[in-house]
Amino acid sequence: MDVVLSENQTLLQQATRRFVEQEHPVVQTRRLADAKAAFPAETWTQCAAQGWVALFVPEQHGGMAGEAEGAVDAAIVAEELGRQVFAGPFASNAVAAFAIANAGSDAQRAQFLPGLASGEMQAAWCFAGTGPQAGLEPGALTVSDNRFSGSAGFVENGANAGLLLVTARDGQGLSQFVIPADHPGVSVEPLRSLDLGRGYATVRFDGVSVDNGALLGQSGAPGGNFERQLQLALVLQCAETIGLIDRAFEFTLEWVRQRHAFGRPIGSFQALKHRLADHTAEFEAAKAAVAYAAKAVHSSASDAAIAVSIAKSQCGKQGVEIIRDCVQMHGGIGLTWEHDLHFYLRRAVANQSLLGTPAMHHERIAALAGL
Amino acid sequence: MDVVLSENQTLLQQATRRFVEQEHPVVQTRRLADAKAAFPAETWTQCAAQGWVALFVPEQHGGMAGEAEGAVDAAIVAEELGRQVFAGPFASNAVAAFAIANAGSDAQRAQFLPGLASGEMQAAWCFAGTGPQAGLEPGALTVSDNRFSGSAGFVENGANAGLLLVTARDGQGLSQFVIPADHPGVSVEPLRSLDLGRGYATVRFDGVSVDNGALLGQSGAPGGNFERQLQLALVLQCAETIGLIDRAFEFTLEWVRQRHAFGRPIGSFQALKHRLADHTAEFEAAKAAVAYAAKAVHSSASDAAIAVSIAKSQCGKQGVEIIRDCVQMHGGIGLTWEHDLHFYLRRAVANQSLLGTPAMHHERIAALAGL
Amino acid sequence: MTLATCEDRDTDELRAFRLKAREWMAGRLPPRIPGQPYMDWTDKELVAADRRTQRILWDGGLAGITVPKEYGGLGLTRQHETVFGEEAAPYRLAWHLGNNYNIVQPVLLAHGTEEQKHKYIPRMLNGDHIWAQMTSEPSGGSDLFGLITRAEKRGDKWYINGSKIWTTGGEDSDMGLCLARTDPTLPKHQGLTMFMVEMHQPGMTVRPLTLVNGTQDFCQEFLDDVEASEDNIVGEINGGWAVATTQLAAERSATSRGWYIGVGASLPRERIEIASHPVKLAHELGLAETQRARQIVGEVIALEALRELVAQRASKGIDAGTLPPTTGGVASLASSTLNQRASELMTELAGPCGVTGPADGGEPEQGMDRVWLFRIGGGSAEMLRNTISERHLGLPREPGPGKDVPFNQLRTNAAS
Amino acid sequence: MTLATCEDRDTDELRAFRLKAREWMAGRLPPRIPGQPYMDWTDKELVAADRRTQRILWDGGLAGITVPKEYGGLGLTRQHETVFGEEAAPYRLAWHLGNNYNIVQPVLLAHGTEEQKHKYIPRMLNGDHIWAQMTSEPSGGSDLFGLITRAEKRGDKWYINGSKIWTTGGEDSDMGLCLARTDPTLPKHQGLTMFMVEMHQPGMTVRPLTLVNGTQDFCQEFLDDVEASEDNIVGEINGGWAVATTQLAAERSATSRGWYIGVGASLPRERIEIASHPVKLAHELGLAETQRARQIVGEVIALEALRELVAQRASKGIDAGTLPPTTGGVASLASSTLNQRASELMTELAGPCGVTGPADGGEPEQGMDRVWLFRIGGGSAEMLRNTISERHLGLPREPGPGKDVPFNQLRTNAAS
Repeated sequence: MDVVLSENQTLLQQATRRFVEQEHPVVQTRRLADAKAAFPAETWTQCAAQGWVALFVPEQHGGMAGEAEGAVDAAIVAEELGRQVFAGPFASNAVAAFAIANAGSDAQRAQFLPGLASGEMQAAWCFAGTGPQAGLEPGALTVSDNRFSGSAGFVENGANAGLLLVTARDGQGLSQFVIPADHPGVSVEPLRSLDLGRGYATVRFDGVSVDNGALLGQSGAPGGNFERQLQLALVLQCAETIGLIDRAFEFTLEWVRQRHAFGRPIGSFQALKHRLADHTAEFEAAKAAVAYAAKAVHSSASDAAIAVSIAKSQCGKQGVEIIRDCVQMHGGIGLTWEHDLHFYLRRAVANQSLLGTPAMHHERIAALAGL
Repeated sequence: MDVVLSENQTLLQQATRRFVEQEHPVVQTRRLADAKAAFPAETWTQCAAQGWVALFVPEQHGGMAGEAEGAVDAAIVAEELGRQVFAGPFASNAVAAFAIANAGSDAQRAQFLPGLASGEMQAAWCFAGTGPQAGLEPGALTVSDNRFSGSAGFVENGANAGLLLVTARDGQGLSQFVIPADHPGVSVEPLRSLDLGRGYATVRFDGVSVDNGALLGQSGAPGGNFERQLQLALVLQCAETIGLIDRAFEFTLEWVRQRHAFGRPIGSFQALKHRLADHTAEFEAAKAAVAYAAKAVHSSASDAAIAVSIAKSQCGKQGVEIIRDCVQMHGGIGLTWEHDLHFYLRRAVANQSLLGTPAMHHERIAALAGL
Repeated sequence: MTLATCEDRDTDELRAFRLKAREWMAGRLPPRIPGQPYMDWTDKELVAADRRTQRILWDGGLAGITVPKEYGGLGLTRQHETVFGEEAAPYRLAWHLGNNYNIVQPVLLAHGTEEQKHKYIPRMLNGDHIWAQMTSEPSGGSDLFGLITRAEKRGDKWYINGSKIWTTGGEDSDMGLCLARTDPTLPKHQGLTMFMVEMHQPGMTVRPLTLVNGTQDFCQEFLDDVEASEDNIVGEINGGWAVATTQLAAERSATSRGWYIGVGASLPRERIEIASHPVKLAHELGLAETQRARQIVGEVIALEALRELVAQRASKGIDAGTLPPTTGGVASLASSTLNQRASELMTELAGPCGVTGPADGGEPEQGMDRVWLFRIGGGSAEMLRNTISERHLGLPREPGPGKDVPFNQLRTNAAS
Repeated sequence: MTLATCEDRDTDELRAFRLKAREWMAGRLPPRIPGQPYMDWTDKELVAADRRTQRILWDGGLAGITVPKEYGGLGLTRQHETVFGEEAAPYRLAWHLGNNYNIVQPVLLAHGTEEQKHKYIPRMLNGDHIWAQMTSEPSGGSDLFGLITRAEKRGDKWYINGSKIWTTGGEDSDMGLCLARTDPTLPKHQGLTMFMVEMHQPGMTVRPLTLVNGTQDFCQEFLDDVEASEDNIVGEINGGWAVATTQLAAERSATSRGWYIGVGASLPRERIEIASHPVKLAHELGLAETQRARQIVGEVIALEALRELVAQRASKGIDAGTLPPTTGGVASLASSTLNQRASELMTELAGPCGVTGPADGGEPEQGMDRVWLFRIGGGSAEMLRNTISERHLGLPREPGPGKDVPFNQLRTNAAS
């Protein structure tokens, strides 16, 4: 995260690290993967009790948004979760809470926010299509006369969420709805993912009819709400990747210092040292970009849109590149199922490809730059 | 070149190396660059006397095509020229001779081939447009009723050639013409090039009217002749890049063996050694691709088109990458005007970008693969 | 290259051998199935089938072509072997027994006693024994001769303690070559002895390693007072380094000439093979008309072709003597690098479709390629770069601890 | 950050100094011209103008803000220097004299005799002297302390022989710091002595180096019995290593806090600056609608922004003490790598238009970037990677020749 944190943020960072290391270390993700099991609902409730989703929920609805620095604090949490390849549904619930807190009616806020903050309610964010170029642009779903159809792809937490935050295109623009996942016409098809332990799904909407109470904000809005949600989702994804790199790099440094070959620690071999120096430089750039993006998103700065895409470009590319080389530096042991590294690399590859590949973000940056 | 050469080819290679090192070493290119002068016509005549263009010219027209293995032998020559960043117009004249020998009428062959073979006549190959995506596709010029118009960009030897081999699009397909450069309506605008010492130009055709005698082969042909010329041009460009890398790598190896730092030859530092090993691997792949492509082009093999694009992909990318790192390994001295390395790098960058960038060739490969 | 032209070159003797081989194998040997892996130790039935195949060859007088007759072989020439490979092209041979003919036979022929050769070689040729090479150690990484597995003599037996890892087919092997340290007060490369050990015996625990993609081709062994008699020593006591050098040379040679007998007979290809998987993927994903997708497809095709071209060049040049044998390693490194770039591009092409898939499918392919990628596994890419820079390019070695330092004064992973 | 807010924080004393500086500079100092290089030694008029600027500051009592009064400075605080930088933002300062205030003053203040400080510092402050650092040698490359330029005492004079290279502004400098070997029988880091030498004297030949892009900012010096008196020695005889260490630390510090006084006052930016050059190029080339061109433009914008962001992060973190000072080098390396990638992409974007141009134009820009590229020149990228891995990451040093080996027993480029 940023190089200057407030006292509260430092406390948040330390508390989260301690909690995740003790209660939800990477072995939890390994166990879920081995058992091919979903992240247990009651475990999420324990996590939510740490106040992670509550960062976006106003106090009258059981949250602490008043004291928090929203996206920045959430990014601090996401980074810590990345360090242990945490499998639980943080981003999906955080984005939903953020959306409802910002655009929801009083009734919606009262109905959903307390449950999201406490973790008893879980949400998923449905917006993208199902193809190879999906993940960044909304509008895979269409809506007219409060009835919508289509398939949303790559939905994190899609199979476990009770609540769906759905973005659909109508005649004028984008409309958003909050509907229960067991609504008639909704079907969920779980996906197998490279990112073991974390659940993704395709969610299909077959002429799903909703009443006006489900509408979040205005109908056919110009998409500003969606864009802000996307920015938050990207900040959390990138911060998580920072955590992945941070931890993988940490134990790689430890490994090359302790492991000996030819009578020397392998970390004294110049070829390894130079690669590690290069990774340090790229990683520093990634950290700079994510810290900047988190602040820009929190403050709704005019460059928030471009900032998140810059962060995604660097984290997407370097997350995979650095962790892949960490595996290489571990020698054969890094390729065994027993070693944790592949969980880090799997998550990094997934994060590279989901919510827009780096190349897609480059196109987005060009458009934002007026090309 | 290939790992197995005929006896004649070995002799050709040795003779060319000796001749170029003695008569046309890289310092000649440096002198032309310092003087901002064109490659002297009489110098080219001396070079042609080595039989380089004659490789494509039948014996009755003063050549030795009968004994030669065309594109393969020419690639052997081009590689040797690359080793000294030779500035003279080999490729342009070789392609013209190849074109006229293959598609010319008896009259055209008798009129042009002896002069091309002896070097007293010089040709340039005009086909591509002037934009950033030009260099691979023909048809920047259009022709109707034997009158053609348009601008051909990036024409090697354009400013010095007496003869122009022009490819133009007509209603049905591609037509080719051989016309004198001083034909009314032709104007030549020399270009400044990164590739010092070698001349490029834009050649403009302002409703240039030619008679039927200028037509090479059939009018509106399906482009087979053009494609074969392009293949030869690419083989020569790639072989030249092989020569550039070969020599730059050679004196880099010598440098890192002799140069000491911290009491050791810098070639004993592992970071340098590993980079040199990586370059060796990429270079070997480039050599394999060019050797294969030269044979495929010579024998008009069905995979010649894809073979030259594969060669260009690898030579384009690695020529720049390897020689750039050779500069880096030389330390400050490699950045001085006095050192020869920048002539190698300049040529490598130019070769990467001309006759289709690697990316353009990747698109071509996809099309050839039926996508 | 066709069979007809091969036959044209045969002498009468070779021709007779060719016909004998052709006749015996027809109908007896399993056909070669396109796409079937050459080696897959998780497929126990395939391993068993390979033992049977070897037995069929033995019964037909086709096993151990260049092995001297006194040890059960045929005592014939390399040319006979080539002829056999050509005739065997339609069949699956006993490829799980590769260590037998590629490694252990050359090692025993060079360093074994008469007794050892008579005892072990026939059982390799008739399919009774599958041999393993126990080369790496968990503590050792790339530093093969830094091994710490030790053997001590108590009474007239040797007892081996330690651990070996990355043993291909360890669980299914009957015998293994095992280098152990017999005198730690000698410098690193000295004080080593080569043992032949029975893989199924008390004290030997063999555990398959599961890799990140779920495969189990490699094993780790834990040796707890594993027994070996004096007869099980190959070469001299404390002279194991010389034996291991032969072993490594055999491995390099087999790798560069082709590990799997008969597989190479159809090479080299005469035309560039256009990789179909990127084209197929672009079509499946509906990206055939997208500029960037087309660039990616083209580049992947180029990269795959380059891997083939560089391998062909190296083997042709090494055969012709115009390239040094170290070019084999250069081609391996090139192949690895080109493959890595291709895998990056395929992941980009597939986008999110590369990291997810139907719940009932396997691991998402493109993304998994990025996780799994290790044609040259682990630290060996670094070793390969060292070798290329020092032996192929002739660059100076790094200064290191002197060759004469006693092993027990060096820092190792066990000691630290 | 605006001037108003800066002023709000001023004490009365600082405020008085601010007003004095503002008043004196207005109308007297040349304006800062956007796009004008900070340093360009081929522009002799600019060098002369910088000397005049320094004289104006001296005359106005604004030279040497933190330099003690007894040596001609003002004896004020770092805060005064910051205030001065803020007020100087609209002007071009004496940036060609950067060695004077960034390097030589700190070195002399730490190691010089009273006499040396009184003699040289005022002439640095009034613009009389431009100082050069003669640090590298043709034989030395990255190994600064492996220098072989030697100084011998004959009578009461020292005579220096050898060659120095990569001296910024060598031709236009009046004085230079020159480290020479005075005892080759001592180990490498010992036996060195730091001299102050007059640049215009018999025996000193200064030759500008032309670089591949035609610039001539650097010089090479040939020293043939160049004279120096005992008074010209800074620090102890054979104690030059300590002086050079101060010199290198001053250089690092100046590089990380900003070499050019007043330039940094407008930083940090509050918004991401979108690089306009790729957008402009895509428009000029008619590629605005091409998918790949758009990807390239977007990636170049990202890379340029990342360079700025990583530099800001490093400087903010170092200032706040949450990042170690070595992070400055990490940011430099990042900047170099990101720049290289951007340059590759721009060449791809421009295609053939990047390597040719109108005959009357300069060198084709995009292609030239690929040739010229060296933000961290020559071998220093390798040195930077060593430094980062050892000092920033704490990885072990490579084994090397012992520190105590006499220099004349080490292999150097002169000796081999």
